[in-house]
Amino acid sequence: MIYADNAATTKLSGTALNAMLPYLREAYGNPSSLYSLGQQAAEALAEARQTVADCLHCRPEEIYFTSGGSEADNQAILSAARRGKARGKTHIISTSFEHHAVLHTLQKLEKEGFTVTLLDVHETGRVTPQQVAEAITDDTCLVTIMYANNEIGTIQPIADIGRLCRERNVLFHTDAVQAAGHLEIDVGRENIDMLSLSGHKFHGPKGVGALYVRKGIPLTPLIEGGAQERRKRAGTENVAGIVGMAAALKEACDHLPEHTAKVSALRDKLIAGLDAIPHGALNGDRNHRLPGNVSFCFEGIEGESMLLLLDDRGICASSGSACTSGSLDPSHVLLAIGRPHEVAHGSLRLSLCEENTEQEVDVMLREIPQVIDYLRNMSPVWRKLQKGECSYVIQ
Amino acid sequence: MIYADNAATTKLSGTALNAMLPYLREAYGNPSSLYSLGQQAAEALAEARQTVADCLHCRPEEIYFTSGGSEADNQAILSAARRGKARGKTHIISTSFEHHAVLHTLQKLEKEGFTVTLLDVHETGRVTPQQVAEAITDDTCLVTIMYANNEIGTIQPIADIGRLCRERNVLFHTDAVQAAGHLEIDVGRENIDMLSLSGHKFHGPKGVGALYVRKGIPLTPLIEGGAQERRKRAGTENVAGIVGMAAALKEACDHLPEHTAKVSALRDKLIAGLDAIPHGALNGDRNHRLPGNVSFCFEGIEGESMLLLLDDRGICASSGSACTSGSLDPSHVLLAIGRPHEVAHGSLRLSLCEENTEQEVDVMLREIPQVIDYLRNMSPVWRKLQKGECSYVIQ
Amino acid sequence: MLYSEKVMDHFRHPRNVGILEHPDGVGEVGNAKCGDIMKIYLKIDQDTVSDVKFETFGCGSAIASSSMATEMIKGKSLDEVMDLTNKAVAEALDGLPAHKLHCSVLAEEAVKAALKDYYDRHNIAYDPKQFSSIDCEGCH
Ligand SMILES: Cc1ncc(COP(=O)(O)O)c(C=O)c1O
Ligand SMILES: Cc1ncc(COP(=O)(O)O)c(C=O)c1O
Ligand code: FES
Ligand code: FES
Repeated sequence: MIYADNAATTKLSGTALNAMLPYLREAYGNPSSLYSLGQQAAEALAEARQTVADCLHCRPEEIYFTSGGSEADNQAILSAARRGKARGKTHIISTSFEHHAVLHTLQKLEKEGFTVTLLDVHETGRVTPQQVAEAITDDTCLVTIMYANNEIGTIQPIADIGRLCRERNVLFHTDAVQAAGHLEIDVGRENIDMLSLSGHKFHGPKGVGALYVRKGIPLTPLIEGGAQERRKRAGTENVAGIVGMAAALKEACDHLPEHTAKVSALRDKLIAGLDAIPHGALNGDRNHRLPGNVSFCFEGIEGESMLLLLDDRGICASSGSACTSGSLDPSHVLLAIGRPHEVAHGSLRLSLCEENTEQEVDVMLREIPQVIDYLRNMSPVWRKLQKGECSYVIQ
Repeated sequence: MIYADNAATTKLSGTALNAMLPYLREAYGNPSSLYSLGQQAAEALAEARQTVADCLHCRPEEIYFTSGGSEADNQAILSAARRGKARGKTHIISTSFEHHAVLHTLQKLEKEGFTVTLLDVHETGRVTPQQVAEAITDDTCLVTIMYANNEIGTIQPIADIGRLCRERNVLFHTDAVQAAGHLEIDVGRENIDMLSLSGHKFHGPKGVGALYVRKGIPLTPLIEGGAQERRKRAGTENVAGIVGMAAALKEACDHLPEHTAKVSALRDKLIAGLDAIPHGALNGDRNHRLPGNVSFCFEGIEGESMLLLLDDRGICASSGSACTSGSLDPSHVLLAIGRPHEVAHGSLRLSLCEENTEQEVDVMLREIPQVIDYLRNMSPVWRKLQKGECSYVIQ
Repeated sequence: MLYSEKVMDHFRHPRNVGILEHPDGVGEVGNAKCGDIMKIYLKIDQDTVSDVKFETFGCGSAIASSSMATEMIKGKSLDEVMDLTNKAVAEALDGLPAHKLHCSVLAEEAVKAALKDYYDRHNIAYDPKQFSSIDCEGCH
């Protein structure tokens, strides 16, 4: 099996699993309990918090553990909105290709009377700091822009946006779910006020995430109850999950340059190979791109059938993002970068990690064109294009 | 070590851990992914949902997985409140000794204009169906009453309350975090509309829970984003955690009568032994009580020092609930059953499970009186009581 | 751990626990309602604390704070006792968790209440302002 869907989720690393096991076995205390077994769990949490903080270059008391990236996004945005409303500011700036955890939260706020500006991300899949500068008004309480896009892998100019927001005194949140563990992040240097991450995107466990909130910025609980997470996130802590996430993040950050070099070489080979397929095109900027992300649109075919055939050939890939696979709509991300509906349906995302090999890339480069050919051969759309009855969108 | 704090959290069962391990190792797919690895995870989720549904006697599509009991409580209550508000009903009935996940959510709703009636739970730690009947008005949109209390273990007349709410056409939610896996629950027969549970209270993993919502009752997401959990709870699913929770719940329900018999015998022996300590008293009703719960107040001493000394002697116990141990206030539960502040401070909760032994009970019955004596000997409050300078609250 | 080794040592092996039969000064602060009461007994010879005992109803850090405070004032002149601060008690214990700092406040107040009682009983003049901090308002 070739697993090329690391943007959907990753294999738990051995290091992370080993870090978790004691907390799934004998060290099962509740971190809020006074006795040694409980305090042992509390110490594990404290260590994990320090580890995550070290990776982001912040202080441990600025880290809140959540049940994943979605919860972190929801809480960050709602919290900033509450703070904004209290100050009479109800305008939020974001982009049109954010994850649904962000977009749906913004839609909820719109119903409550907030105004949301979604910046255009261009064909490149990138916003510019100027766009942000121009969109900020006296009414703006939050800018939330993802660090890197989950479907097309484009990296945003976060440090520039951060500087600008700080100058204009506007809160800046970034959904770094795809970036954490894959890109060098320094929340201080990049002037990030809030940042979301999710364990399972960097070989940590599923169902655990973290929210960084800069000291001094008030955070509103999304889940009310006990006094956990300094009263900002109630619920008995997922100790094993948190410990596993921290171990995975440390491992990823410790090997960042090495993994980046390896993975981006594989990515570039894959991109070069797929570029040879006619009437296909890479989605998003070629350079400002996650080390592992390869995203293409191929004319005349539909994504799901491509994925199923690739699965038959032992290749795990995706079309758009995993969490919208229940839906029939084409990816809002691909529409946002200007792909027409018919082309957006023919998308393929391959997302690599350091465990992928050059040999696997070779296999993919052999299988994928075959599958595309096969599907095009039975596609009425493709036939029309070939006959010149309509014209190619992608040359 | 004697672990007697199973109401705070439990040891993950071997069955549950073994069920989880494949999903922490090779079966790491995202349940939303189309390829086999993803579908394998999706099937595991479906099976877990069926298992949990079987244990509660409902349908799988009535189960929503969450990150724990707190999240389930928050979502159930907020969701019912939204529905109520849409119909112009803004009155909620609950009790004064609910878990903070419920009470704090109700406080939040009060700030939004809801009216909350907290029913008295009497010295017995129980509400009566009559109280509920009398409290319901035309404006009532929700009754939320816990199945069993986490500190004093008293069981509420859930089926009667359920019948009554159904007759009066009012939604009924119950926080069954302490009951699931420990008491026979049948949501249909008991006319329960919504029910919260949490994996780690019945030898499942921490950081995962479930919300039962009767078919036809609309549920509002607390966490927005992807299409997971039929669009009612976004975020990549904690597959391993969910599978582990389901396995643990099944194991608990399969052995319910047997465990109940064993654990309640241990409980009764412990209660009988502690009853012999002068100026101490059992908290809550003697009969309508969780099989494992032993909760006492002892005059003249303070709970935390008792716990630390018991820890030195290898006994893990608690005073009130685990998640408020960061706070100095006496337990709101003990105040609710009428214990004065000074007595509420001297509380001890021992919560047993089927792994505890009679020998352990004997050790506890030897050690606890010694610790109480020792602390009373250095307590100025105890001296005064002994000298007759003030009078005992507990005879 | 919730508490430092020092706190646990004083909690497990409290120094000077008990009562003095004929004390020269007794101070009691806190109230059982709040979950903490400390009582300090002083024996004073020639303006020096020649003996001290305590009783405490309270948490681990309350017992440790009382124990440490009695050690810190034993054999000290009354001027030195007057200089005892809750901060010094907490530091001598290698720190206390933030929400337990008030236990060290209670220890300082109990000592000072005992000293004040000694002055009152013996009609020794003092500046009442020195003892103005003895109240429970600011505790929680
Ligand atoms: C009665 C009750 N409700 C809710 C909860 C919250 O569950 P969790 O900590 O898993 O979120 C608990 C335990 O912590 C509980 O005992
Ligand atoms: C950019 C981005 N944000 C948020 C999320 C949500 O994270 P989770 O599924 O862990 O809640 C994901 C992935 O699913 C993502 O890729
Ligand atoms: S003793 Fe409780 S407030 Fe001072
Ligand atoms: S005496 Fe109660 S917290 Fe210290």
